[in-house]
Amino acid sequence: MVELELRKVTKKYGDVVAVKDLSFKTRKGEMLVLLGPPGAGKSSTLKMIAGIEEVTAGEIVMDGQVINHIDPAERDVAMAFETYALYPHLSVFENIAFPLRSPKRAHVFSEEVIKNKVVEVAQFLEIDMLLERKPKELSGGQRQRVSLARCLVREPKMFLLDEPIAHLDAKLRHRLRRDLKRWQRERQTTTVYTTTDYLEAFSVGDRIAILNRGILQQIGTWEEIYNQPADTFVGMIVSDPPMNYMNARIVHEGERLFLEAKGVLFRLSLPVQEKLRSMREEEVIVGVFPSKIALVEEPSVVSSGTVIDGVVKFVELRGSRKIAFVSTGRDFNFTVQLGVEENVRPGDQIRCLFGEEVLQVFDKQSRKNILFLS
Amino acid sequence: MELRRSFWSRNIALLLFLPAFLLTVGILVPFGYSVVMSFTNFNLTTGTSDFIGIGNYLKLTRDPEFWNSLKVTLLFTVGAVIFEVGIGFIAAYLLNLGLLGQKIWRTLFLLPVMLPPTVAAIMWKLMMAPIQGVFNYLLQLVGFAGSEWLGGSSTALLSVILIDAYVFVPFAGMIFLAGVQNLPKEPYEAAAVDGVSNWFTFRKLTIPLLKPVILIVLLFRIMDCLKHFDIIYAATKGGPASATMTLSVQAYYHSFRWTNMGYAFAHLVVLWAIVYVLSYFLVGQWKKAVSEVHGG
Amino acid sequence: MAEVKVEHVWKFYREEAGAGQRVEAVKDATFHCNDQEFLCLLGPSGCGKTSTLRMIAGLEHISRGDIYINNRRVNNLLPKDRMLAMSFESYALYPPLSVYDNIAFPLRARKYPEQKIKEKIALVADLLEIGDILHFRPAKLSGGEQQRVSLARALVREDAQVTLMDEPISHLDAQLKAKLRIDLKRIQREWGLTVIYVTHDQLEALSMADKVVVMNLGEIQQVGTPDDLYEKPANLFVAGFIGEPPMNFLECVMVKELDRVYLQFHDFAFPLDPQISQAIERENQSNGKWVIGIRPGDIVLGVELKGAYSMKGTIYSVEPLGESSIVTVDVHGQRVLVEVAGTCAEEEGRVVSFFFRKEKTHIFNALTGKAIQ
Amino acid sequence: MENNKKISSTKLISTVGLIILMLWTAFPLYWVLNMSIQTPLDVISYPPKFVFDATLENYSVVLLGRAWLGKYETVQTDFPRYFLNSLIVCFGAVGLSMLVGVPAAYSLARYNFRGKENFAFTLLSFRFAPGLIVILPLFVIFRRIGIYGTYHGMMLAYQLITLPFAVWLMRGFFEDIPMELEHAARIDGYSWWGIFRKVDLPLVAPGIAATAILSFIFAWNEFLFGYILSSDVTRPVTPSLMGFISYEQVLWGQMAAAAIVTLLPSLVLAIFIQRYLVRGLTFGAVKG
Amino acid sequence: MKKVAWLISVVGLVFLFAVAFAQEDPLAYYQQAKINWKAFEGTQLTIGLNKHPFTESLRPLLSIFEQLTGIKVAYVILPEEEFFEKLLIDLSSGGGIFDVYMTSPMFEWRYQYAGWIEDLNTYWNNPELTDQAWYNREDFYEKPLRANMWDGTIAGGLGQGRWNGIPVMVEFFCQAYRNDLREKWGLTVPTTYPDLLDTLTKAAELGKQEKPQVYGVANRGIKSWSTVHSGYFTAFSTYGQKDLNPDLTAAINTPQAKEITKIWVDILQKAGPPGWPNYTWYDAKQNFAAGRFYEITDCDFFAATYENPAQSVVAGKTGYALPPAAPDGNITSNMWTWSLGMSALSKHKEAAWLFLMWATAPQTMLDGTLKYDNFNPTRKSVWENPAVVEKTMKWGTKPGEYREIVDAMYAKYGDIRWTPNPDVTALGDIWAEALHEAYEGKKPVEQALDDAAVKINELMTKWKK
Repeated sequence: MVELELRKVTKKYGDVVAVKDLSFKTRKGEMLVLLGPPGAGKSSTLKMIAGIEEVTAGEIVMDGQVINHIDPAERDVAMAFETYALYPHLSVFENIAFPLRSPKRAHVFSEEVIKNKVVEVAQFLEIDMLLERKPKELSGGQRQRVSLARCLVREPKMFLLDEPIAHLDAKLRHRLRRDLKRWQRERQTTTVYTTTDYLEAFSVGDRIAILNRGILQQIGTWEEIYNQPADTFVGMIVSDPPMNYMNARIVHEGERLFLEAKGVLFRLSLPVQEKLRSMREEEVIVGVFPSKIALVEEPSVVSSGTVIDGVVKFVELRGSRKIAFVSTGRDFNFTVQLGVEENVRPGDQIRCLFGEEVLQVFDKQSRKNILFLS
Repeated sequence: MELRRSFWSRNIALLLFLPAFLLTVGILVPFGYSVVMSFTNFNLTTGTSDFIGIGNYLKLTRDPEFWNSLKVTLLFTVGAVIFEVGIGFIAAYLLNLGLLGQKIWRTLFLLPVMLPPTVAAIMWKLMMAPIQGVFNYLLQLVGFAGSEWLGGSSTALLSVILIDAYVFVPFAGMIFLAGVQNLPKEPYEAAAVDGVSNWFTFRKLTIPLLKPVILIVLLFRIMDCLKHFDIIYAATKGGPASATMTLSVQAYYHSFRWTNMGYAFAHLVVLWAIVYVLSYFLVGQWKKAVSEVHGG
Repeated sequence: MAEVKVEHVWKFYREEAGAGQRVEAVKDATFHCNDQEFLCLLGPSGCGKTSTLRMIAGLEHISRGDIYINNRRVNNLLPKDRMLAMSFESYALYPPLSVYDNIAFPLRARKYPEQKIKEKIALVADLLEIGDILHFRPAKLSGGEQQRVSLARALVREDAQVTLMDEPISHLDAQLKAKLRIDLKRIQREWGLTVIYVTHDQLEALSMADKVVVMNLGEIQQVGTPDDLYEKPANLFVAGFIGEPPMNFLECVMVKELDRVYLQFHDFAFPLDPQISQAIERENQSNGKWVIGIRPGDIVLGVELKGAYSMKGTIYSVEPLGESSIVTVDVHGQRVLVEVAGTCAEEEGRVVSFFFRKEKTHIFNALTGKAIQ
Repeated sequence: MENNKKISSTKLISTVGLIILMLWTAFPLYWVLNMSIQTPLDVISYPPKFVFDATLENYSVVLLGRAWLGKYETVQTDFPRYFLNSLIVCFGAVGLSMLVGVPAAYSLARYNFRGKENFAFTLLSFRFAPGLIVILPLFVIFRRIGIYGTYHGMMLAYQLITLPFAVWLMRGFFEDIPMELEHAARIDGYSWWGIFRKVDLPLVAPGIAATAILSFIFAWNEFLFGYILSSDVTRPVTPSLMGFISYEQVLWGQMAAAAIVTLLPSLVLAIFIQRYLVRGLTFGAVKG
Repeated sequence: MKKVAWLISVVGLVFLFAVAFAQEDPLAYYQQAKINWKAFEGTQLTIGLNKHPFTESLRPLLSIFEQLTGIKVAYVILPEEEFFEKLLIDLSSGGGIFDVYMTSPMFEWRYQYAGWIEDLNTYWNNPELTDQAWYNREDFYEKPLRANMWDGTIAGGLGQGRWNGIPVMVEFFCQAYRNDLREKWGLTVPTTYPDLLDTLTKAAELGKQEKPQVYGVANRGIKSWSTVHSGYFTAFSTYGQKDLNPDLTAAINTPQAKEITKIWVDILQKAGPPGWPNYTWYDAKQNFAAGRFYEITDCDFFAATYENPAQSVVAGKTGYALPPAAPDGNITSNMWTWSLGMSALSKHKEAAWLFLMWATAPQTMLDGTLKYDNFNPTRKSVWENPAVVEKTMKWGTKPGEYREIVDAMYAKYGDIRWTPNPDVTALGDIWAEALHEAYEGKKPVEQALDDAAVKINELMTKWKK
């Protein structure tokens, strides 16, 4: 159980900045997920922690000790590569056993122990029947699991997992994002894990750090992130379909504040009104997760929140839910997530409720969430 | 970028490199020597080696033999390269059709490229011998007049090109074959579905895609032909008259027959300069073509 | 525009070293794609969907059976004579040409005036957000960009009767994928395209297709609308393949008690409606094994309901996923997934009850995999 | 197929083309083989003989280095010794090249340092330089330091042929190994040397073998260096083929036998590493 | 004890007698000389040799020298062109692996000038090393011996000054023809060059009927001084021409020179071997011996091959004749002599001298000629040796035909006719190229010779005083 800290870490490749001033601190035994689109700097961060990429600026600290200049072999971390990095000349068994046979551990493990460990992790990852094969005889998903196995077979200070289950089929991915988390928790090994999939991040992460273009956008538990997205980017990346955004203006009607967007007045809760009152800028962005918009039958029963009528342009079936694309006719479109049982067809008129508590308000320039700015 | 720590790991790149570097510098020394000596009247018979500035080079410009050998060198190069690229292309096409026994044909096809050029020259000289050679025998058998082959000034250059082609057509063919085999299949399928004619596809797609490979063949063959020595030396020694007298052979005459070392070096330095500039250019073109096709 | 008929089509490959052993990539495929229809070929990798598409395109020889485009048998037509447009999973871009020239390639071969080419390219480039990369070469582009160029090249062909798409958006990132799913569908509608679309992603098929052909191991499993597939999967494969998280399957044994037929899963017995039990008995299966399938979203946690199928189990894990959570319940070693809207307060290790409705239950023959309707 | 006829006619033309191509390739080899098993009188007979009583006399003379007995004792070429010389020189040259070239190639493939590409191009340009321009200076220098005509002197000179080749080709092989493999091994606790031994070496082993064999073939086929820089004791086999010209007659039969024996190692080795040939012949510029 | 000693001495004696009577001791002859043959025992000599009958006659005898002196002899044998190139490379490098090498006056002029060849007079006059009486230098024919001496004067001084090499064989250039075909075709032996042209043209025509075809005249043609040197230079000097004027300007383009050159080129074009410019003397000799030519105008000593039935189908069918005459009746032949010279760079000069003494001693030369066909010998005693006479008398259409020609050559017609200067072989190369150009029809003969003259003039500038 170690504690990892990054202090203002920057990574440049030539003129390209991959990671900029990244600072965060893991807790002991925690699973921290780096979430972001491709090119966000996740892999670079992992590689710097592992020691195979040089840190351009800043410090990487493990248990209080700066490890910038410590050889990767000395850091005692295990890493699963996104590109698998399997040794083509070794069998699956030897690939997994490779770290156990390193000079550092050569005398620690007997052949039998190695065998037991390899078989255990192989069974966990459902590759125990492939141990005799060479990497080139495996499918992409199988290779990824071998790579993961090679990482998990060790008992290092830290696991670094770079999109470890991205290329597995749906069933296995579902199982592994559940069981990987258990594996890690049982061993209490501090882990940094990267993914582009917010569901995966939410599922496995004790906390999630969201990266965009090398910059940390937000770090927190999934609830913090989901309920208080720090900026429009976070709102976009932790929801599918992405958060609905619209430009809005702050409107004062006596003491009460409203947000006006495309001719619609949005009612606001009192705390939100208080927050906005101090705002100098009038122009803001309103954001609502599609899953937080509700359908209502009767307009009169609604006491709080805003009701908007629209026409369904298009319905996307997603198995257990449906996504409706709604147009209000005033150049104002949004998406709503519905249950599969809602019988909505293109052309239907529907009535949507934007509750006061589901509205997020972002600054127009900085795109930061005004409501949770500290 | 790698992490660098101890002296060993910091300088490992250079340390690993050092022996090769020293050897290379060692190889450069004779090059330098040659260049320096090309500015002298170094002559083995008279024993002189006085600095005469660009005297040798001035003499070259006035020397019809030099111009002739430059011409022969270029003719040989152009002829051999056209021949080898042309036949090589056809060979690659034929060997890629998947005709019966393709593997055997491919193996057989590449055998000549492993021949020591001198052995090839001797083999062909034997077969081309005008009086007792098998070529003239076969030609006469089917009613053609025999040729003087290497012994005729109009046929000698062609004959030497033929020998060179024998050895190096497989080289061109193999590389083209590799190029053709590495052509991505999908763009052709896309073109087929899009209803694009074969000729349009060949012109706009195949040729540009094969450009790096074509350039590599050109690079290696042009450079080899320009400096060519082995085959011509073994087959004709530059004759008849000066019909096959390339720059290398001319330089050989000047040095190891007539002892005019300084003058011979001037020939070689000019040849080297041509080769160096051309190879620099072609390598650049090749890198460009590669990046156009494969990115980077 | 046109309709496409695929009639009893087979595809064999000869295995290279094998002694005449043939690999059957497509087995007796039959389906129709109507004019202006969006048809999806859906299945896992290696299921034969791409082979089918390539036979329609004319890139693969048809081993047996017939394909008709506009009622004309095209088996012996060269690809170029079938008047198709196609985008390739591997992009199939022309490496030496710029993006612009790539898209213009089929048009130039047809000697379109440059001005017209320019206009058409501007249109698709705008749609696919590739306007700013038109002068790059393919090698410089990311996978997603290349995929969009490939798509653009197919869409620019206005003379095509049928547009074929092989995994056209599989390599895009989630946000762009979501956007293009909608845009592609919109274009197809607006332009009235007949589209045959190959994908392995059930979400794409469900969200875009008018008709889905589900394939596995070379065989068509089911042809139907997205709703059909979700609500009435024809067999275990379709049921498991469509829907995320995947459907739970419980292996049961048929038990007859008095006149009632039950499906027994450990100590839980699920009574069957008469018509279903009749159907089951008709199939008359020797070992009496059946599979009950229930989607995670159709299970309600925490309560027992009379008249529904109720069970008990230990909570194995809780996965928060934002707007919903997935709870895994361990029932006698079988992991049952339950999708719960919003946050779930349950804790691991607790014993919970849950139930699901009879009408949401799918019953399959464990041997043949066929669903009982 | 609708255009069956067209297809079969192109197939016919292609087949004829292939046959011509194969005749062009095989006939000279066949003819030399033919000559090598003819008696001296058959060899020079005219019209040339396609059918004759084969003899292995030429081979036994060549391989055993026996004097050829005409009427009186005459040409003796010491072919076995030249063969041995070639083996010694080529093995030595290749060994040295690999010893020096493999680390350099690794360094070029894995590290960035100033002047790296310049150096690499300079090395490549040796391949294109006219051989004569180095041979005479080398000759003079070798004489001066007393290694003219010695095996190790020739091995050094042959570096001009084998070293650029080894470095360029091996660089490509090292670059084919993804950097990530080394990264993975480093994280797994291996030292630089351990990684080189356990990861890089097994992966480039076929590459090393191919490079060694190919540079061996290049060295073996070389003429000018061997011709000028060797003494009679160390003369390699290619220039020694000239030795079959005797005053009595050119010993075509033995020359042919010697030529066959000379090209045999190259051919056998080349077939052995066929799949690396393209790569090798182009200095790795085309990944065959 | 006594018995044993007696026994031993008897056995020893018997053994000695057995050895003595079993075969004549080959060393005995050499041991008569007042030379300490064993003085350099253990030394190793390296000898550079051309592929040549002389070489093949020397090699089997070398073991005698090794026994006699205890000196090891290593040798390098190369074909002619390669031999001279390799020798040049070796000598010019300044160390020289050769102690002794085969050479010839035309090359000695360069080697002497460059300081690569030793003056043999030093050793000849050293009584410690030489037994002049035993060696009998006067036995050598004057012409070849003197050809190897030069005082270093450009365009003069031949036969005086330094002694560069000891001639080991000599050759002149004569006609050899197929007498059987001559009779069959009704041809005569030509006596003038126009006559030669006429005869060979006819022969070439008639030869087309033969199966396999018989060509007119075999003649070497490679682009080298040696092409000029043989038949062509013989004709050229017959017409009274020189290579150089006394002022070192080229003389190869005088009207008479052009006239004879035209005839010569005509012969080659009409009756010469196809592909003449690539034709070596090895080829010429071999093809004539194989019966593919009517005539050859090259070295006389090739007769040794033609008359050897093991290598030739024309043995006994060949006639020999003097070269044709000029219009004024003049006949000449060029002369070539292979010699053994000592490298100035040798580190074992005294041992090398012993080798030279041995290799050119009367007995060695006789053995070489008699047992191993080294023709034509340079020692009178060898040429006149009864066994040699008996063997060579048979050569030709009538007894003594061949011997008569050689005798006449020595007496009258043959001599070295090049103008001494170090660049004579380069001059010859230029000239040969002119012949090629004329033969190929790229230039008229006049033009080709004029152009070559310009080049020769430039070549010779550095030797003008």
